[in-house]
Amino acid sequence: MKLRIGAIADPGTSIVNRTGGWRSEKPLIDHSLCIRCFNCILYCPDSAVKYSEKEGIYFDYDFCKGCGICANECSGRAIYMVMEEK
Amino acid sequence: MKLRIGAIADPGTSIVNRTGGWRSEKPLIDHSLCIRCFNCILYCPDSAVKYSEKEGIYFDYDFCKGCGICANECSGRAIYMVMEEK
Amino acid sequence: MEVVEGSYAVAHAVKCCRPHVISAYPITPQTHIVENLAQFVADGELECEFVPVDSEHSAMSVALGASAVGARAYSASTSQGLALMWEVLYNVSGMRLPVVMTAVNRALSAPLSIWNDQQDTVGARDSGWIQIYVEDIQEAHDALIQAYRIAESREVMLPAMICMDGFILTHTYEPVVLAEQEETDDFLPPYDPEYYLTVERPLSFGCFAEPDKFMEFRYMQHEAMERARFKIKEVADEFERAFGRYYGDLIQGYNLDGAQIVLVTFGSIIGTMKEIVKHEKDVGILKIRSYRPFPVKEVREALKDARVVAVVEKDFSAGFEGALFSDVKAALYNHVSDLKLLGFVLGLGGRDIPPEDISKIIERSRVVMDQGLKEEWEFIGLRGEIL
Amino acid sequence: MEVVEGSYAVAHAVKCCRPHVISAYPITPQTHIVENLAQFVADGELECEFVPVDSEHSAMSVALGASAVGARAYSASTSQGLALMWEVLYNVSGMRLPVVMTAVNRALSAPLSIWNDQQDTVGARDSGWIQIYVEDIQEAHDALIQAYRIAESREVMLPAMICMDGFILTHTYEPVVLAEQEETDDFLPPYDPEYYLTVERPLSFGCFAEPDKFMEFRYMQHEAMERARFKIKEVADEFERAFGRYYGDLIQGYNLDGAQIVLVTFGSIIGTMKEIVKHEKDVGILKIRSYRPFPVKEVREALKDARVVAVVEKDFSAGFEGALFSDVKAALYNHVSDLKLLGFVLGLGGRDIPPEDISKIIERSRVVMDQGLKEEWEFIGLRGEIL
Amino acid sequence: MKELRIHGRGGQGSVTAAEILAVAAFRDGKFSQAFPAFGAERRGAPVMAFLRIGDEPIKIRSQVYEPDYVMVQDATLIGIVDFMKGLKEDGILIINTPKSPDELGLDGNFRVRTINATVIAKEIIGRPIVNTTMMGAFAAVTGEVSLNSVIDVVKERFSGEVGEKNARAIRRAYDLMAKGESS
Amino acid sequence: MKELRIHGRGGQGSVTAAEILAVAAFRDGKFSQAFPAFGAERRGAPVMAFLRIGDEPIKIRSQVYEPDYVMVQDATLIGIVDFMKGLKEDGILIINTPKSPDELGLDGNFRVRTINATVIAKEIIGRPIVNTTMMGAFAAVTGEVSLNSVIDVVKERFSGEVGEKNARAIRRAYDLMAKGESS
Amino acid sequence: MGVYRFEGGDTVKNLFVSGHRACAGCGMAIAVKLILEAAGEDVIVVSPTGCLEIVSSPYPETSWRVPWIHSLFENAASVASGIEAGLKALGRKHEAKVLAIAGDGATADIGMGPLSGMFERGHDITYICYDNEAYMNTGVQRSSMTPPGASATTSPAGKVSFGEIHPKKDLASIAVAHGVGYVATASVGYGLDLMRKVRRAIDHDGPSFIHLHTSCCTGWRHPSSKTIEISRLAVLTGLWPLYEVVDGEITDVKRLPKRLPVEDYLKTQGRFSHLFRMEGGEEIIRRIQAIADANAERFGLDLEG
Amino acid sequence: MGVYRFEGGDTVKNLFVSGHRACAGCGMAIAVKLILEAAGEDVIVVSPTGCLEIVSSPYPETSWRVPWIHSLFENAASVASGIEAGLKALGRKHEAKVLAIAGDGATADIGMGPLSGMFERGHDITYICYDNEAYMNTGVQRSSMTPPGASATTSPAGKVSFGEIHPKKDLASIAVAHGVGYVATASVGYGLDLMRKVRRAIDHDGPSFIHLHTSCCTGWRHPSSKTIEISRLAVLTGLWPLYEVVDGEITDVKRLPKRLPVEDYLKTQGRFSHLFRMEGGEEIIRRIQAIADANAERFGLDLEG
Ligand SMILES: Cc1ncc(C[n+]2csc(CCOP(=O)(O)OP(=O)(O)O)c2C)c(N)n1
Ligand SMILES: Cc1ncc(C[n+]2csc(CCOP(=O)(O)OP(=O)(O)O)c2C)c(N)n1
Ligand code: SF4
Ligand code: SF4
Ligand code: SF4
Ligand code: SF4
Ligand code: SF4
Ligand code: SF4
Ligand SMILES: [Mg+2]
Ligand SMILES: [Mg+2]
Repeated sequence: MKLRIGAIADPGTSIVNRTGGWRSEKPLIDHSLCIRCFNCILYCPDSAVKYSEKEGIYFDYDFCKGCGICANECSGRAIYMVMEEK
Repeated sequence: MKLRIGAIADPGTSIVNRTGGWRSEKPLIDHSLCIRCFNCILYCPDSAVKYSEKEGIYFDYDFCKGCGICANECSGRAIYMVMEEK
Repeated sequence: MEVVEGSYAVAHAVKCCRPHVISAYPITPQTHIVENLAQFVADGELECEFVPVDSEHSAMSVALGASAVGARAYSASTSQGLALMWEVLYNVSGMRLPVVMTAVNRALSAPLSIWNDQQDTVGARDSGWIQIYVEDIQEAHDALIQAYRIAESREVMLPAMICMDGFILTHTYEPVVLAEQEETDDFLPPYDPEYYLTVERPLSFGCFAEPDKFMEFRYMQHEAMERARFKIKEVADEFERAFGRYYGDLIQGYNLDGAQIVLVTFGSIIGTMKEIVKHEKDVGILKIRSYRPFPVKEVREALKDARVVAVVEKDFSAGFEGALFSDVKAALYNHVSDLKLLGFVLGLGGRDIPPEDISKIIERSRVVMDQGLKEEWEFIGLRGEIL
Repeated sequence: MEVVEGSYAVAHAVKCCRPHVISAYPITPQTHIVENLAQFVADGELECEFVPVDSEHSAMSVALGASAVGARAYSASTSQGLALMWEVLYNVSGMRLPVVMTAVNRALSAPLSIWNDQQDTVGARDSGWIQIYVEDIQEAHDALIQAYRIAESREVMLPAMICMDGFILTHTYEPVVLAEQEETDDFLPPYDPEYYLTVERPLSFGCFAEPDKFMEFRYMQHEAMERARFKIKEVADEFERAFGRYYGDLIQGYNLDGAQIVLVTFGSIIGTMKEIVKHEKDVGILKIRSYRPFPVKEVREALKDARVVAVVEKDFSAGFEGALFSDVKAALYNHVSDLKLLGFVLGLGGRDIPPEDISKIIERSRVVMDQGLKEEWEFIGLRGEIL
Repeated sequence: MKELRIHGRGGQGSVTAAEILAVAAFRDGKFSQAFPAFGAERRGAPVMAFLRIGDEPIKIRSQVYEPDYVMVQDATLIGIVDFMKGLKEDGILIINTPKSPDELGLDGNFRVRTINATVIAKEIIGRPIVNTTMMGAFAAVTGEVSLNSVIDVVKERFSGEVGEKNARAIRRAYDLMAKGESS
Repeated sequence: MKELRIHGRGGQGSVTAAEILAVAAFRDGKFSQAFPAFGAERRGAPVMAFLRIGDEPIKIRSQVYEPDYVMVQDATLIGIVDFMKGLKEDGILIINTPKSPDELGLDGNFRVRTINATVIAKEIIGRPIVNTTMMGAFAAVTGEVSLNSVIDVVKERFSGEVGEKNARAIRRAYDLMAKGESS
Repeated sequence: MGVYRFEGGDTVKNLFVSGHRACAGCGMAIAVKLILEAAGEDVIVVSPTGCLEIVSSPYPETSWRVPWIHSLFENAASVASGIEAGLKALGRKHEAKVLAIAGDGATADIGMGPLSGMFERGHDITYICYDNEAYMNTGVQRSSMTPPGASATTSPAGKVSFGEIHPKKDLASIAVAHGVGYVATASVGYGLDLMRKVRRAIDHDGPSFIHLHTSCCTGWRHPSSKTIEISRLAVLTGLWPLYEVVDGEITDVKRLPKRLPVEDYLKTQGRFSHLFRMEGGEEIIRRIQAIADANAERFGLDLEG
Repeated sequence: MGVYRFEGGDTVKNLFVSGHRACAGCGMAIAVKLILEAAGEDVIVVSPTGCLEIVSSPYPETSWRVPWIHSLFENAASVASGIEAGLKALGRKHEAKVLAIAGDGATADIGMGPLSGMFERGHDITYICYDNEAYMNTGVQRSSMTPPGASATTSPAGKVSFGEIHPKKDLASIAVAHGVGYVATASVGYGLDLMRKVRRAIDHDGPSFIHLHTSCCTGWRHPSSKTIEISRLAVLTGLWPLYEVVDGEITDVKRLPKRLPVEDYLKTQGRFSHLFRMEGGEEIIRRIQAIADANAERFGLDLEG
């Protein structure tokens, strides 16, 4: 890396910073309980909750810091937190 | 004069500055018209209008700058301005 | 040539540079510059965004924002205003934004003084801004146009301040050649930055630097300053070709050939000095035109044949000595050691500098030449009776 | 002795000085000092007005107002905060108000860095404040108490900043002797100003000075700085008598006897240097304790027998060189010319300074001693690979 | 090089006077420099302005200490301001006053010329703004600037009728003083 | 002089750990110095703290590059942080993990000791705050501080029951490690 | 409301990308994500020094996918003014709306002067203050937004102190007093409402201002999972009324069917825990309740009552 | 009202002495004289840089007979805060009330941040802004208090400009929004009213604020004799409503039997003369009339109608 004058950075580059490593708890989902309210997506501070028609709600563990908000805000109580194993 | 640290000055010392010299017009009073409303005293910017029981309203020409406010605000139209002669 | 006020000449030069955004806060004796610019705008002679801000801190911040979005930005200030925008000064240079400002020179409070000295900009010598000190109104006008060329060049990308003695130059009327719009356009291309804020390329400006990188960013600034040395020279030469006027590059010598005594200084005092020096055949003047970057090699070269050097300035670093005095000595140390250096501080807070003061300095220098050094520096023009 | 954090030690010293008004604005890495003080107040351990201001500009202005009314005032800041209060710094010194502050050293933005270097306070060297740079936490604690004695003495009446490397000293825990309240009371009398704002004697503070007087006010500041030289020494001696600790007066030498190479510097780097220098018999250290007033004579005297002097600092004036480097050369010019001066800039923006960097500097100095000077100054610890 | 000091009051256009004279002198082929005594004076307070005229570019930047000419725009300054200070031997003092030089009784090795500029200004311009009138007097008394240049510059500065009136006042003053009259 | 580097996460009390060990060592009659890796890290992000202990006053101010000891407070850092960096030959690595040193499979000329501090802390203190527990382990493994000093300092810091609980956790860890067990 | 619906996948613009360094559970991070989601790509964002800047821009990493600039702590409003003026002068005004996103300290304390100036000059800028009620970046020092009774590191609870004593500065009213045409309060706990308000502010011509309440789990001392829940409690207790002020008129107040007692909010957070522990704490709590009651009165929060 | 009666002689305290260097006819000088007359001797006054400071304190002369301090242009509120804190800490709080007297530029522009902070911290300070609607000391540059349509040197009338375009900042409302307990507007044209308000402000505990309209004959360009008359016209046209706000409630509005058209005010002053000269000027005058009408509406100025 060569520095660029003025400390000017290219967009969206923090994506290299895998904050998933910060996690000590980990969200899991019971798809059967999900009512697709999307609160989890709305309120995840790390944009780590994803959705696809096929898979439904899932987590991007590369970035999920394990805050537990998705679980707390889940309308269907579909998300729950477990201890991170390493 | 020796300077004092911090440019600290003794109170009220601007009294040495005879701003009467600035004047190009000069207030005069016709005592007979004065109704003692004291507007002149109230509104003189230079505190140059004085009053005593004996003399009634008079001017301190050491400081009067000749603005004409006293004349303009005089309820009795007792004050009038004349050209300064020098 | 026309007889105009210094401030008008500067405003005119600014207008010819077609700034997009002007943002300045009034302060004596910078006001006339800004008022003239406001009138140009009100009369439709200058199309630009004139942003009437709430403070100098905001003035420089507005210039910063404008420059970051790719606009050519201008500001002007002095003294208290410069001090109030201090933090932004460092920020602009660190962000490598080529803002140009006229820094009118005035004393710093307390006690309050609206009059000229150079404590304000000299105190900003570490701020990462290029500093050009001008000698007369024509140079204030011309240096402004040069400044944009220097600052905006891709090798440099540093802000620049043109330092101009307050009142003495801003409020004086004298004959000046005012630039034509076309010749300015020919000389000064539009600002064309490599990086600027745009949705087309959504860069992030002003990121922070952890300890593993900060020093290198500073080093890049240092390198840019080094390149600015060449750029200043180059632009001075090109300006001469285009406009036929020249004030030196980083320095300018006057009567240096064979001079045994050299007066080193900057700013408008040079005018009065020249009047004196022309009658003295062994006395020369070394004008420091670019104070930052400091003309280290040029100073060494110019002074190497002198015997006594008198550094004359309108500032001093309390608890030490005049800043220019220090810098000149610092530049010479290790290199030129067989001359005597003397410092003189004068003209603080608007103390007028009559020709006799210059004569006195020359006299003192002669004494030192003959009898060696006693006091290394002194105040000139002090009124002992009120002390 | 107790193991405490540097910030705590400073806060403790402040408490012992019984300030009437504390006004500071949080900024890393000064925060812990202020937080500790706030806790003292919240716990009833310190009775004073703790004014939680809206900015550093206001912090110093509140201190100014408090000092003018006759109160002992304390503040603390760093970097951006110091830059934001710039105008007030000059104002406080010009008004001759003996405010004392801890100036934590941190780099200046841009790019933003919360980490240590000394660009901030070095950049304030012209501001008319006494500047004492400390080497370790004990000295940060002790110098604070000394500072009030110096600043408030009627011969001086100048504000003082104790400059202390951010994080390196503020956030480190090490054994410190914390002052007792009584011994501090014995050492430091209550503030007893000759002039202060009171209806008993309705003086006007901060009048403005026309050109026939301004220069003399500045000269008086200069004289006060000259007197401060003696006061700093005197207070250092008295402090030693009272507390048994001593850090030098304006300077302090280490291993100077017979040293051929002398490292000149200030601040916490001296700790690491000492570890290295103790293994090198011809290398000494000259610590600049008082940077303003600058110990001109002391530096000349201390360096006169050296052969190579390496000035080591965490700042530089963009477009020139390190400020301390300039100042040391300036002090020596005209006086001591048979030694070689070398400059080294390092530790900017928190770049750690491992012992090897010091060794490298000594090495370079040896080369110069043997082979003469090539580059006059350089950056140490640059990461070339990212440039 | 010749130096002029103008005494007036804040708001009376002393700086403008110096400026216009500088422009006019430059038109005449001379070099010139004009500047105020930099101050913080308010309207009504005594102020000064300076002018230098010479055949070569003017480099000096100090104030004027020993003027060749002194011009006093406002007679009420007499006794308040030391307007004779430093005036050269053989220098000329031009004062706006109804009095004659003799009546003023000023002592010194300089010449004194008086002109009742206030009356002229009131009469011709309609307002007691004397700075232009005094320029006419200066031109006549000193010969340092030509009448035509002064009038040209003033007309450029004040367009239309205002300019015309000022020009007339200037000419009147010029004529009076050229004739040697102290009006 | 001995040097320790502590790896943890923001909010886990790594700096406090270094500090308390410094205080404890000083109580034992040694000189000490503790400091964080100065940073802007948020809660949860990897952080470091440093400790120096010696028989003479400690002057050096640089970071620790070649620690004698490394302590890892949070096993989730494994694989994320290069915690073995610079560790001296014969140095000791103390890791909070349920695994045994062998299971970790770390390569190098240093010793590895593991302790399941999280379990101890949860059990005794009631919360998974492991910094005090790890101090006990450090005391036992390195002998650089005495158990009593550590416990004394912790009790002064956390008064009442909290202090007691922490003291118990420290002792438990000390005992386990002193016995050479990797719990 | 309901204009926005998060569905992940392609419909999420994701302009504030993952990898930022905010604490786990940071309310500000959620808010910023939602702000950009509502604002879209055609904005230029200015942020002052503060948690947001520090967590999002350690060179060479940035979490921003819109053009973004940080200059100093106190001058976001002025830098934004300069950008807006620059865009105008360059004929690029259509390109982007200028958006400032700044902390409470940067806005209500050190940046108050520049903000007032920006309002006064009438720049076309949307300024959003995310109010986490202290200087979080530097370690939870009090700001003029720290609520009474909260313990912060420079207004700590202690033997003779219940923590902060000054009331929160009423930023929205100050903006209204400046004649700002669109002013709103918002809460990260009401994400869709926030997004709607952001959109309205951006669509407004001239200065607009949103005062946005965002919990900071680190500074407020609550579990990271509770950020949204606690932010909502501020609204539900009446301590953080949600409303808009359009051209000086209060509109669209969020009414509460049943206002909760302030204890429900206070007891969730460590920064208030001393109120439940110290003698005299109840009195402080009563005063806090009075603030909520006054809000209810002023804004007509209570649906019935 | 009528509490004060000037009778010269011994009854006049004369705390702002003659010999100050204000222009002949300066409204500010009148105001300051009256302020001190009402305040009495037990005050410590803080003034920022501006006409007041410059005309009253060329060393070694000062026109102040009360303790007075000037520091900088922007920090009067902070310096006053320091003084107040110092008095408290020294146990000298009873000695004097702290009084700041500051220009419009010093207050509403460059000093806005410190003022807001002073309000927020609740210092016991009376802050009086004398508003002459421009930066007079430096030569009549616009401030955020310069009214629309006025020509100032940095917002001059010109071929394509009618002068200032931004509305005046509503300082009193901003103070009220800060929760300041006593807020009033005043005019130098109503001297006794001014003095009464000063007294009330000083007697008020905690921050109080007076926004005081004072003509500047030099900057407004009118004969020096007209200062009071023209200041009154501002009130009588509804452009400068006089009122008090106590604890947030507007009280004591000065009502107008017959509101005058704004032209009556505008035409007296050179700064507005272009409006009567330039094409399109009537439109600007209409807009100024609308401001007066809005004031009348908002404050109920019209006695009948
Ligand atoms: C002039 C200046 N003073 C102080 C600081 C230190 N500082 C940086 S961010 C910050 C607090 C930010 O608080 P806020 O604006 O509320 O944002 P938050 O961190 O809470 O998100 C402080 C005090 C600074 N960077 N610059
Ligand atoms: C930081 C700073 N910026 C600018 C100035 C210049 N300045 C001094 S007074 C003044 C205007 C004062 O205006 P106001 O506060 O309205 O008072 P007035 O002069 O109108 O009475 C200005 C711009 C200064 N002294 N300091
Ligand atoms: S635990 Fe937190 S970070 Fe992880 S997915 Fe849920 S909300 Fe996002
Ligand atoms: S919050 Fe729960 S119910 Fe709603 S979409 Fe997410 S997982 Fe499903
Ligand atoms: S003319 Fe003006 S200064 Fe003179 S007395 Fe009347 S009001 Fe006062
Ligand atoms: S204003 Fe006129 S009537 Fe009133 S007291 Fe004065 S002179 Fe008499
Ligand atoms: S300290 Fe608070 S605001 Fe800052 S990143 Fe952490 S949770 Fe967010
Ligand atoms: S310029 Fe205006 S405010 Fe200043 S002294 Fe003159 S009249 Fe008064
Ligand atoms: Mg905050
Ligand atoms: Mg004003």
